Amino acid sequence: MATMDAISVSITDGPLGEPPARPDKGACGAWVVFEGVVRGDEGGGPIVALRYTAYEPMAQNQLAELGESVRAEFGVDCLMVEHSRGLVPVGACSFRLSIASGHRKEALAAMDAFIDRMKKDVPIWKEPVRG
Amino acid sequence: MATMDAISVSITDGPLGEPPARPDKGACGAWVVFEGVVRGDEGGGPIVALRYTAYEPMAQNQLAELGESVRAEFGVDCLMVEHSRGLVPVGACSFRLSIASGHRKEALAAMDAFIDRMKKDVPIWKEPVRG
Amino acid sequence: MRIEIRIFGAEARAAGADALAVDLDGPATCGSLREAMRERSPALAPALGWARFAVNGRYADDETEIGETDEVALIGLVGGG
Amino acid sequence: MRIEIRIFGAEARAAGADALAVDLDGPATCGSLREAMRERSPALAPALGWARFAVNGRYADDETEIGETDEVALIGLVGGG
Repeated sequence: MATMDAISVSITDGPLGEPPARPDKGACGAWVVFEGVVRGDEGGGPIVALRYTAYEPMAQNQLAELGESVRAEFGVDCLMVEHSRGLVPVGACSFRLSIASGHRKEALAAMDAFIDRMKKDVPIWKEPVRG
Repeated sequence: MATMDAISVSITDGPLGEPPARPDKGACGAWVVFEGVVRGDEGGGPIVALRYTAYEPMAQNQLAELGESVRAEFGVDCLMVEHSRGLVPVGACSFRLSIASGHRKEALAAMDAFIDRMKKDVPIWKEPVRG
Repeated sequence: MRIEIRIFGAEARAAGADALAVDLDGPATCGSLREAMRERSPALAPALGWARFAVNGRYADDETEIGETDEVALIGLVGGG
Repeated sequence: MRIEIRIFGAEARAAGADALAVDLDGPATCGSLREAMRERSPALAPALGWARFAVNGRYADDETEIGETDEVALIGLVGGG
């Protein structure tokens, strides 16, 4: 874990790229990667894409604060958040949360809590784009 | 999802390779990958590796049955299990569970349930290898 | 004084704009801004019943004071992930 | 008849072997095998109090009948993951 920050956040244009490498130091025990993928029927009908808008830098700061509070609350080692802005087509990944932890239970609980709170508090919006 | 089976299981020699590609058809919504990584202090003291023994084909069959029952119970779309046999050094991955699902909550719940039951019922053993 | 408020998502679509300017008298708070916006933009009235304000990038309550140099945003239902 | 039982993990280490052969009279069940193994291998007695048998690759209860051609395994505490 020495090679990475405990919390990292990035908001980037378009679909997310490849997942981050698993931390290779310290043998974390559990490494969980969650990807949110744009569904073809999001928002009550067929769509071709979602367009994300983030209020920056507030969104970035909120994700980092949320990451730090969830990290401390659940005792996980490191937490990496990636979110798209702009257009993300159906089938592509718009959100990724990667958590390294000593044990599985807290990694899964931290993941669930982070996403619940993000969906409530982080100023990011999505809008369906129809074909 | 048309391109992959709902359940896949593999038990292979040594550390696991790269994660499976996310299903690219159907826009699954949630894709969660859990990796169990060998810790340097597993089993009450410093170790250099774990050696896994599986009772095959029972272990394979139990993983597949467990996968099918968890898939049905939680309503997830697809579930891929990979487990090592033989020597896995500290820092390497010995177990991976990948789940595609319409929504996050059931994917995380299915992951937790699968791993709990696997650790109770699937005939795989590990033995610490000290330096 | 004149406060410009950034608006996003469903609220921006309801208002037909991604920002709104409101003139306020005397010492202003998020609460007095909320009232002034209700009069200024009836399309936003439903959201103004519950939406939060952010001042300088942090959520603020209705007692928070605001001045002309503050960055103010109305944060309705968010939808990240 | 002679039943060979596969043993794994902590039980294999306790028995100093990864298989054990036991002679049983007449119609045998996992329950009678359990009793016979307790006498045959005191090192396994603690585990035999709770460990499960698998017959032909499926967990079996003590009433399950076994014959010479069945594959039998003693499954103690497992540790996958």
